[in-house]
Order: sequence, then structure tokens, then C-alpha cells
Amino acid sequence: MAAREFWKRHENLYFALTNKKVLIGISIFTLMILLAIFGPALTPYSYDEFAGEGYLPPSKDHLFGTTLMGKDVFTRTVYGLRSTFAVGFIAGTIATLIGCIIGFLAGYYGKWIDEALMMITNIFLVFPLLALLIILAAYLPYRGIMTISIIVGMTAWPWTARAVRSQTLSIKNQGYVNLSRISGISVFRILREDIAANMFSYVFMVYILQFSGTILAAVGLEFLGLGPTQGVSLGLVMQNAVNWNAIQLGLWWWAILPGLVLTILVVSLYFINTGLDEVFNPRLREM
Amino acid sequence: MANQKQDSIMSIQNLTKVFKSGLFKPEVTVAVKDVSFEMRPGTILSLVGESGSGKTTIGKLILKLLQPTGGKILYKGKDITAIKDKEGLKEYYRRVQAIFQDPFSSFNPLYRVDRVFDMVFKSFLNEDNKEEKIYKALESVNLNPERILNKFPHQLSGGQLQRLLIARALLLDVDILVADELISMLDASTRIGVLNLLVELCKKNGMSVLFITHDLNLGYYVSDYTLIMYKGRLVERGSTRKVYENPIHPYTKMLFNSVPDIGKMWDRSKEFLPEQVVHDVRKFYKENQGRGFEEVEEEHGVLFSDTY
Amino acid sequence: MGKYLSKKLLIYLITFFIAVTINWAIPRFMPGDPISILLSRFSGLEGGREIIEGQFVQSFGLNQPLLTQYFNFWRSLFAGDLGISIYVFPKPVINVIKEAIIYDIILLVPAIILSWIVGNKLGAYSGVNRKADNIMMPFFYFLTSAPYFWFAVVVAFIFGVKLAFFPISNAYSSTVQPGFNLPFIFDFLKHWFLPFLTLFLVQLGGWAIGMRNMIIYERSSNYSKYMESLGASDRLIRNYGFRNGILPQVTGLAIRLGTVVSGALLTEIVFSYPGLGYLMLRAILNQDYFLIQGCFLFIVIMVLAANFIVDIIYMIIDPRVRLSYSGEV
Amino acid sequence: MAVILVFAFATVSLAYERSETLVYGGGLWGAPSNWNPLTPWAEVTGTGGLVYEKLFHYYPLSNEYQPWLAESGEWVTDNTYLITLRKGIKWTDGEEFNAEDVKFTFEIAKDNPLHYSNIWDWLTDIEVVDSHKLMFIFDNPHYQEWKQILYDLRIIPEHIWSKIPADELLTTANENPVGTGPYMADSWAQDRMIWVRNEDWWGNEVFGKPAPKNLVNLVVSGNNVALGMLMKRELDLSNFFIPGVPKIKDTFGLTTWYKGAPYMLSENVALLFLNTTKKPLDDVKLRRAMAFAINPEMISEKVFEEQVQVADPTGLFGKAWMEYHSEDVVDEYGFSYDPAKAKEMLEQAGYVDADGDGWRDAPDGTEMRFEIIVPNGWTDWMESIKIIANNLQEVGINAVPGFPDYSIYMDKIQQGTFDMVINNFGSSRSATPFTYWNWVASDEINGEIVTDGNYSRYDDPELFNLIDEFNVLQSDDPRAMEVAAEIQKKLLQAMPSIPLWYNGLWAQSTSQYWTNWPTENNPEGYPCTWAGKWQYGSIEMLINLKPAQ
Repeated sequence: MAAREFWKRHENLYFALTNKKVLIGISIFTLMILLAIFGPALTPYSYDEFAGEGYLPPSKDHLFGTTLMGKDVFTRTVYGLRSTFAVGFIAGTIATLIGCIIGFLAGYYGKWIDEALMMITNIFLVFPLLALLIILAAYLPYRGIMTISIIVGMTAWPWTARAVRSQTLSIKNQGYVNLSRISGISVFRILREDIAANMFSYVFMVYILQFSGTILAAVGLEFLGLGPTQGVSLGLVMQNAVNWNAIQLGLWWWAILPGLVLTILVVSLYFINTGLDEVFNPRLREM
Repeated sequence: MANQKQDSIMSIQNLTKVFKSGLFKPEVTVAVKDVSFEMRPGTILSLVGESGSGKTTIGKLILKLLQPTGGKILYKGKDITAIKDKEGLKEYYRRVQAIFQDPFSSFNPLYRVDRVFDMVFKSFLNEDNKEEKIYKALESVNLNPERILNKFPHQLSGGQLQRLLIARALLLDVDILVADELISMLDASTRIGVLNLLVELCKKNGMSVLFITHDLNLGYYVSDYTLIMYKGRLVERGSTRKVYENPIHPYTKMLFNSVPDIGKMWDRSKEFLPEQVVHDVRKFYKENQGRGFEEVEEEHGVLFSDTY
Repeated sequence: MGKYLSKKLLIYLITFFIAVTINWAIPRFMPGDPISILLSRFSGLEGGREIIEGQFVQSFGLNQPLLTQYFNFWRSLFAGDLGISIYVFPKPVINVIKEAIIYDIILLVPAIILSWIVGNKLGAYSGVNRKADNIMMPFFYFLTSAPYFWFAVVVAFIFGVKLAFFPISNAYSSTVQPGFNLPFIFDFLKHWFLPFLTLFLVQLGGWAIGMRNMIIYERSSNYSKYMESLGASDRLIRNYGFRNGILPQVTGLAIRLGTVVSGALLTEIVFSYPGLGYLMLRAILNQDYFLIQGCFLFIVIMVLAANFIVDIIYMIIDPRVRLSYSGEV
Repeated sequence: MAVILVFAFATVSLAYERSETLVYGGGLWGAPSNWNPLTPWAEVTGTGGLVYEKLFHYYPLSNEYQPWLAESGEWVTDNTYLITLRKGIKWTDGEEFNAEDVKFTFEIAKDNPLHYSNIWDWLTDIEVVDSHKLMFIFDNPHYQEWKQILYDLRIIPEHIWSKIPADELLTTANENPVGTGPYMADSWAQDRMIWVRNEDWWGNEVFGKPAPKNLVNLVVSGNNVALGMLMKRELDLSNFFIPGVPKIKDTFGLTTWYKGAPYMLSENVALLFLNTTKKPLDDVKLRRAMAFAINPEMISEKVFEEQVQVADPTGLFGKAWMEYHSEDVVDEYGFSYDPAKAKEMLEQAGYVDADGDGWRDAPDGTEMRFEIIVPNGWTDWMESIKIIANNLQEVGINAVPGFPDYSIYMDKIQQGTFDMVINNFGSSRSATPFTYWNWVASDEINGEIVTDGNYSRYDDPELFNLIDEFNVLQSDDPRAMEVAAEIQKKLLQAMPSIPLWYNGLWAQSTSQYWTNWPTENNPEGYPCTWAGKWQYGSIEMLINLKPAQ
């Protein structure tokens, strides 16, 4: 009985956990996180160590094969995954926070605040961000994961701001907000139950998209050689592969597998996002 | 129909609402300008006009969802803009309620539909016999409580949701009810029932209803008084019969001309040309320059010129 | 109508202004000095380098006050002078860029337009056909999740190395004679195809997903339900949905232009395709500040121009925008 | 689209017959844009060599000078050098080449700031004896430097360059280069430079006619592209370091200088510079211990797949330099990979782990932590310093690799804010070890920035004097041998920089269109198309090439 009560109260959670897309997405995502956390402990090598012969295709000893110099690609991938997660979390959070704050302020207060903030947002929005990132990154002497995350985060927020603004705007003008007001509900409760609660799912999904978006942006930078100047990252592994002729020499495991892991990670995030969309927008759920 | 003239319960005086937007060159939209009318207990006022004419804005102003730019709204003689404290607001909403245009958006999708009743009970009503009261209210709008309660909004149809809102309004014994495009979501059979219910409540409880609509026929069917809005202005006002039988303002005339036959659906294809109306109205105002809003007969006023 | 455009133009102008200012400021306030870089790999006779360095500092105007440098920057910008490239010294940056930008255009324009059209069609189909949806959706997600350059690597490996159907670098073979003749055009298209395919496919997923979701939303919307209740045909409702869905997709196109251009940069790098992206990488690797600046500026201009075109298209196909900004409401 | 294509290519017509054309890449890094012989660091490779010729060519493999524009050259007195020019040489515009052109080439640097203007610090006068004879009169002849100038300086036509305004000397692109050489600039596009054979070249009768009618120098963006093109035989010659070549060279029929390891000739030496102005790197004992700790063998094997050779402790290589190589000095002061010995040396010098954190500390107890830097993106060097850092860590020295961007790398080198850095910018093969020593132990270390080598900022006036002395000694002077040994000894004793490996003269060729490439067994010519190196025998390679059947 208690359990039933619980699911009744947390119906969205129930729907989320029974949504196939969310389940698949979360499983893969969890797997990736586990891989990033425990992967390094699972492999006997370190990412820059000459783990064996060069040019080895995937095998039991080297799951993803070895590089031309004999480094273990799997080890490099799981270490790279770590930094990718770090960038996703930090940059995604920064971008979502900035986007939400600006979007909410613009949408909620409207008038000139809205105009001014949206002007800034639109400017950022038409800016080709990768080019801006390249310019920024190119002139920063040493770049850590934190620097990269901040740069990426600071440039990834505009679409979030716009989306959150329109969401705020639409929720603000929803009939149920008015209905709550004329039902004598306190402003605080309206903010919480009518606005925040309806925004939450949206913001959460925005966060997921930002997570994947910032990962992709960061990997792009890394691929250009503008990633962290220390350590290993997925983009760097792929850049290395291209620079060391992995494609021409037929070392497909080196050129393709790390990117495949990344792509699967991003796909899992999209799955979670779409699944949650169905959960939070019950109209889609019935499809 | 109300025969004896009663004291007004709400008096709208020179109400004006201006929206501003734009950072560098603010765009000013005058949504409502210099509108005055009275609401009396037991009467239904229909507020008729095309979309964008300012009728919904008036409803929101009355509900204190918007702040007027100018003019006054007196409820029982007191200016409602002065109501600022929580208790005062509660007291006001206890007596002034609304049914909104879009039933879908009137429900928070995250909660069951029961929430609208819960809120009302928590704020305004004695929780004794709560369930019984809700059942009664639902039944009076032809809803089966068993099949409605505990559902999420998306699981119900627009008509059901709208009737839920009416039921909610019924629970409260209100003085003023703003009904914005009340029956747009209902099918023809329910429509009549709901309208009749509204009229009945109005007469029985002495409730005053502001019936906002763009549908002249509906207005004619339910209302005692009719207000015609055009571009933010109240252009004609009076007892429904007088306005309908003897429209004077060119916009009102145009409205009636374009309705071929009372009792049939409004045929959209015969809608008038906006340019024609603008032209006619301008001409009318010019001819009557210097005149303002004047009573042409008892309980029938017309805006002769907007430049008085 | 004019108001809508002028508002957009204002935003573009401000963006451009900021871009130019950033462009000017960054190399001047960041470590590393372009002249020193220009000469860094030069080992000549003893002391020869200082002599030359002084010459360059003067001719690049780097010894003037910052504000003067800033105004000069604008002045020469309007004169079409973006400075002299270090990497391909002493070629004017503007000429280097002009030669590269043609490749971007022939790569980007068809890729964007085709993927937009095909993506929307597929998405619309996916939105109404559950069976197709189940098969195509994961594929679309995969496409839209793949980093541009990784996808390029995959395409290069499969079609270029394994199957060896297409070349994987350069814009045309070193063995053909460039010119307007059939063998060259054929060769050119062969080189063009893989980068194009990459850009086309990677974007396809995004458009398809967008349109699919739009269609589903539209179909569950009130008026669709209303139309359904009135007995409108499925086809009619679908067409309605498509028409309503296409507008946000145009906006989406504007929003994503920046990403697409950026993505094209990475794709060009994988295929050594001599457009702006590839040029920019070379400029970065060679620390050619002036060329980096020039590339950045042109990428900004390209994105702004493309946005503006999309705006105009949007205005033409959406009567609401047309009306609401001409004061005819 | 067709319109765009026409627009893009209508301006250039690049017709050539593939079987008569040599296609190569590796020395051209961007769209051809500069044929100015006065800015050799920026010129399209071949400008010096194919168009503008030098007085002499120098063959590094045999260590011989080949008179080129000059017929002969000799020191007639201690401070007078007489050059006799070949007769009958014409500039490609038809003007005759004579002694005035040579004189002008030198004197333009007297009046304008050019990269060789410093010659005039020790050159006094140039006398034109007759139309084909010149006397160079020095007040302090730098014999060794002069050796390099003879084959490095591009001789330019007076009748053209005297008309160019002074302020344009460095910035003119010189799009119509007029030289005396075997090739002329034909046309160029964004991605290629095309040279066409000069059928009237004076050398056709002297040396033979270069085989390819056209030279197509492609802009190849990187080694991966080069490899792809070699595999498809699109390139006849590539001058890239290409990972994987040892693995696939036989499969794809690639020719390299040596059939097996080390595959490539050596071209320059990569050194690890230790910043001697930083504590505790000012301690020679620490520096010498490090030299024993590093394993260049592993770098050669892992990073370069044995395409490079481990450096001699003196850093010297090649016939010209090795003539001065002192076995005795190496026996006594040399080093080799020996971690046990490195540890022992560190212990003795007091470098022990005082605070127990696992890393050795300086004798005064301060913690040591070093950063080794190379530019970000220079992938082979990046991998190399990872190995070096590991090697040092294995003997207890806390060293980490760092990959700043190139501009920062240069900045740190020039400002002296680095700990350790790999560099090879001035260590290229030449006719005299003076160029190497003058770079690796340059005395120009007291300015605000250091740009001319000796990044270690190792300050030893005695060493500087020795190098200067070597410069003013004739090569056959017995004293030169002594000075050279002394220089090697000092460098090894003080160890301000550690020679690690010889970067290769990367060259891979295919035989689809051309054969008879210069190799170990056919050492005629020099397979190099890099800027400034054509005089080492690349022209001879062109002459010796044979069309494939």
C-alpha cells in the first residue's frame, strides 16, 4: 500500500522508469559513468604507457587494440572519458545556470530587462561559437579541463536562455497560473508549484542537452589541438589517431572506437532527453 | 430579465490599459481606453468584440491579474487597486471569480484536476462535506465525478475541463463571474445546458456575469446588457434589446450586418473587411466631431467620436 | 516588414562590431608576439634577426598607441585590408581567405539545403508512421550525436580506405588540370563528395528529429483534434502539421547555422579540404595571428549573412511575421 | 556551382604532362605567396636554388664544394677572397650575369637592414676586378661563417633589385622572380607551386639537364595526407616525417635513403636545453646526471619507429662536423643511458629525497620539480618528452611534460622562463660545426630576450672565445682541431644542453613516374625539397632522375 502511495505521489518518476527510451538511455549513461570511474582501475596500463606491440587490433589483452606506438587504446579511451564527463558536468552546469538565470529574468520581468537580455542573447546566438572558442583557446597558454569547461560553458548558454525565456513567458501566461492567483494561493506557492515545477522538467532536459552539447564542443576543440594541454581526452585521442595516420594505416580501432564511445554516450543523453520529454509532456506519452 | 434597476456592485470608470514594449523605441499598445460601465447583481453583461479589441484585458483587469494604467474599478464602492494585502485579495477573490478561455491551459499539467477544487476549499470554503459538495457541483455540469476526479488534465477533453472550471465557480457563491469565451470548447448540446445553468445561477443567486464573447448570437441569447468593444474603445453600450434592435455605431452595425441570421452559426465567410470598417468608423467620428460618449436613449450609449 | 529587418540588422551590426573588437583585442592582450613568431624559425647570421624585427614592428604599426591601432584596424578593415599573412607571407590575408571561402560555399550550401529538405521530409514521415519511426529514430539520434569530425573519420575510413571509392584529402587530384573541363569537374566532385556526405548526414538527423517532434506535437494539438473531430482527412491534418512544423525549422536553421559552419571547419580538417576551417587550423598551427583573425571575421560574416538570408526567407513564408511588423494587425 | 568553379579556376591554367613532371611535397606549407630571396624564411621553397642560385653548392655527404655560379673561389691572402665567376650565364630575362650582380647582392645589405647585413662588421670592401672576378677584402675574416655564406646567399640581379624601393625590399612578394637557375616560376594556385624547366639554363651543358620538365610542389597539409598520396603514387617525393613508413614502405614500394633502420639521413640534432639560470639547474652535476638518465634509444624506437638515430654526446654528425669530432673527449666526458649511474651521480651530488615524498630534493633541501616543454601539436616531440619525463622520474627526478602553444613555447624560450625545452632550430647540417656551436652556445644571452640559440643561457666567456676563435681559423689550421676538441670538452663538461637524437632528412619516394632516386647505394644527389637546402644536392637529384618505363 505504501509503495502504491509512493508511486502515486511520484508518478513522473514512475513513468520515467517505465519509459523504454529513458531506461535505455540511463543504462548506457550509467555504464559510461562506471567505465569512466572504474575503467582506469580495470585496465592494467596507464594511458601514456607503452602497453605492448604497436599496430595491434582489438584482442583480449587490448580491448580496443593498440596505437602505432603500442599504447592501449581502451585505456586512453576510459581516461579520456573521465575528462569528457568532467567537461560535460562543469560546462553543462555553467551553461545551464547562465542560460536559466538570463532566460528566467528576461521572461519573468519582461519589458526592458527582457529586451536588453535578449539582445545580448541574440548576439551570442549568431556568433559562430566554435570560431570564438578557437580564438579564445588559441591564445590561452595553458589550458586545463576547468579552463576549457568555463570557456565552453560561457559560450554555450544562449539557446538555453532563449528557450528558458520562452518557457517562462508561456508558463507565466498560462491559465493555471491565473487560476491559482484567483484561487487565493500564495505567490510563493505559485512560484513553486505552478512555475518552478513546470520549469523543472524543462530545465532538466535543457541540462541534458547542454551536457551533450558542451561535450561535443569540447571534443571539437580537443580535436583541433586546443583542448587541455595536459592529460588525455577523447578529442585528443582522436586527433592523435588522425595525426599519426591511423586512417591510412588501417588502424580503425584507434581512429573510430574512442569516437564511437563518445557518440554512444551522446546518443544515450538524447534518449534520456526524448524519453523524459514524453514523461513530462503527457501528450507525447500517449503516442 | 431584470426589471427593477439595482445598485451596481461593480463600477468600471474610465478604465485604460496601455502596454509598453521595446528597449530602444518603445512600442505602445493601447489595449483598453477610457471604458466605463456598471455591473449589477443578477444581470449578465456580454462584452462583444473581435479578438484584440481589449475585451479579455478588461476581464483580467477586473480580476486584478493586470494593473490598470488609468481609471478605476470600484467593487462595492471601493477601488480594487487599493487591495494589496493577502487577506484583502483573498476576500476579493472569494467574491470575484472567473472561467478562463482555454480550459487546457487552466490546469497545471503536473497535478490532478482535483487541485482546482482543493485550492478553492483551502482558501475560501469550509472543508466539511467537501466531497459531497464537489460531487454536486460536478453533477450540475453533467460530469460524472467518478470518471473525472483523480485524473490528469491531459486525460480529459476540453469540454470536460471547461465544465470542471464551471463547477469550480459554482462551488463559490460569487458576486461577479468573468466568463471568457466560456463555451468555445463545448459541443452544441452541452452548450445550451451550460448557458442555461449560467443564466439560472445569475438570476437565483443575484450573481453578476461578465460574458466575454465574440459571438453576437450567444451574447443575444444570454445577456441583459451588451457592451461592444472596438480597438480598445467601448463604442456602444446598452440593454441588449436596444443595442441589437437599434445599433448606431458603424462598427456595431457592421457586426450585425455580417450576421445573416440569428440562431445560426456565425458564417465566417461573410466577415466584413477590416479596411471598410476602419473607413466607416473614421467617417462616423469625423461627422460627429466634438461629441463624446453619449446616451442616445435610456440604457443605450454610443461613442460618437474618439476626439472629444 | 522594414522594422523586422532593421531590428535584425541592428543585432547583426552589433555582433559584427563586437566580433571585430574581440578580433582586434585578443592577440594584443594575449601572450606571444606575432613578429617574433614570424621570425622564430629563422636562423640566419648572428644578430640578423633583430634588424629585421624592428622593420616589421614598424611596418605592422605595432609601435603605435593602442587606441590608434584600434582605429587603424577599423579603417583598414573597410579598405578590405586585414593585414599580411605570416604563414603565407607576404600575401594579404584577404586574398588568402577569398581563395578558401569558395570551397566552404560549395561544400556548405548544398549540404545545408539538401539535408534540411531531406531531413524534414524524413522526419515528417517518421512522425506519422510508427513503424518507420522505430527504425529511423535511433539512426537519426546516432547521426545527430556524432561529432562532425568523428563522423568524417568514419566516412573517410569506410569509403576512402576500405572501399577506396573516394579520395579522402584535398579538393582535387594533383594530377588533373584545374579548369572548366569534364575530367576536372568529375575529379573535383569525387573529392567533394565525402566531405559533403559527412556534412549532409550529420545534419540530417537533427532536422529529422526536429520535424518529427513537431509533427507529433501538432498532431496532438487542439486544432488537429478539432479537425479530426470535424472529420478532416488524415492527409489534410498531416499537411497542416508539416506546414506549421516547417516554420520553427526555419528558425532552427538560423540558430544552427553557426554550429554547421563550425562543424564544417572540423570536417574540412579531416578531409584536408582547403576551405576556411582547414585554413584556420593551419593558421593556428603556424601562429599566424592575422590570418586567424581574418578567418574568424569571415566566419562571423558568413554566419551573419546566412542568418540574414534565413530571416528574409522566414519573412516570406510566414505571413504572421510579415503582418505583425508592418503594423497591419 | 559551375559558375563558382569557373570563377575559382579560370584564372590559373596549370597544364603539364604527368610523365614529365615531378610531384613533391613537404616543403611548402601554404599557398605560394613569396618569391623574395631576401626573406629566405618566408620564400616558396625553390626560390633559392631553383631560381636564385648560389656561388657554390655544398655536398654534405662528401663534404665537398661544387662551384656553381662561381667557377672558383680561394683565399689569395689571409684576408682576401677571390671569386671567379662562370662566363656565359644569363638571367632569365636575357640580361647577362656578372660580377656587378654579386657585388650588388652583398652591398644591398650594407645599405639596408637584411638578414646578412652583419657581414659588413667584418667585410671591408668588394672590388670588381673584371666582369667575372671579384675580390672580397676583410678586416677580420670569419672563415667559418664565410664557408656558409658561399652556398647560402642567393645572388640577385642588380638591374632589377636596384629599382625596388628600400622599404619594399622585405615586403615585396617578387611574383616574377628572375634568376639564373634551372627552373622558372611557371604558375601557382592555392595548393601548388609549379616550376618549369629553364631550357636555356647554363648548367645544362655543365651538369646535364634536369629530367623533369615541370616540378609541381604541392601544399600537403600534413603527414597523414602525404602518406595517403604516397600510397596512391600521387606524390613522387615526400619530405615529411611519416609515422608508419617503416611498417608499410615495402608494401607500397616506397624508397627511403636506407633500406632499413634508420631509413633516413640525419638533418639536425634535437637537444634538451636546461635552463642554467634556474636553481638547481645551475648545478652541472645535476645536468650531467640527467644526461645519463635519459633514454634516446627508446624515443627512436617507440616514437620514431627507428627513423631517427641517437645523437652522439657532442651533437656532431655528418662528414664536415665529424672531422672535428674528438673521440678522446667523448671517451672521457661522454654519456650514455645508464640510470644506475645517474642515480649514483645524484646521490653523490647530494640530490636525495629529503622530505620523503618520493622525489629527490636539491642538496639545500628545496623540492625539485621540472617541466619539459615542446609546442602543443608537435606530436612526435610531445611523445618524446613524455618518455624523457618518465626517464627522469625513474631516477627520482620530478619532471613532467608540458605542451604550451607554440607562441608560449617561443615566449618561454626567449624570456628564459622554462625549465627544460627541446629545440633544434639552429642545429641543421652545414659545412662547418661553427654554425652548430655558434647556435648551441651563442654568446648573445644577455639581451632582454634570447633568440639566437643557447637557450640554456649558459654563460662561459672562455667557451664563447673558443667558438669565436674557431670562426676565424682556416679549416686546415691545426689549431682548429685543438679548439674544436676544447669546445666539445667544455660543452660536455658543463652540459648546458643534452643532444638527444638526429631528426631525419625525411624523404620517401615512389617509383611510378620517376626512378633512380638517391639512396644509400646510389648516393648521387640529396632527396630534399626544403627551403634553403637545394644546394645540398637536390638539383643533382633532379638531373639524375630517370623517367619510369
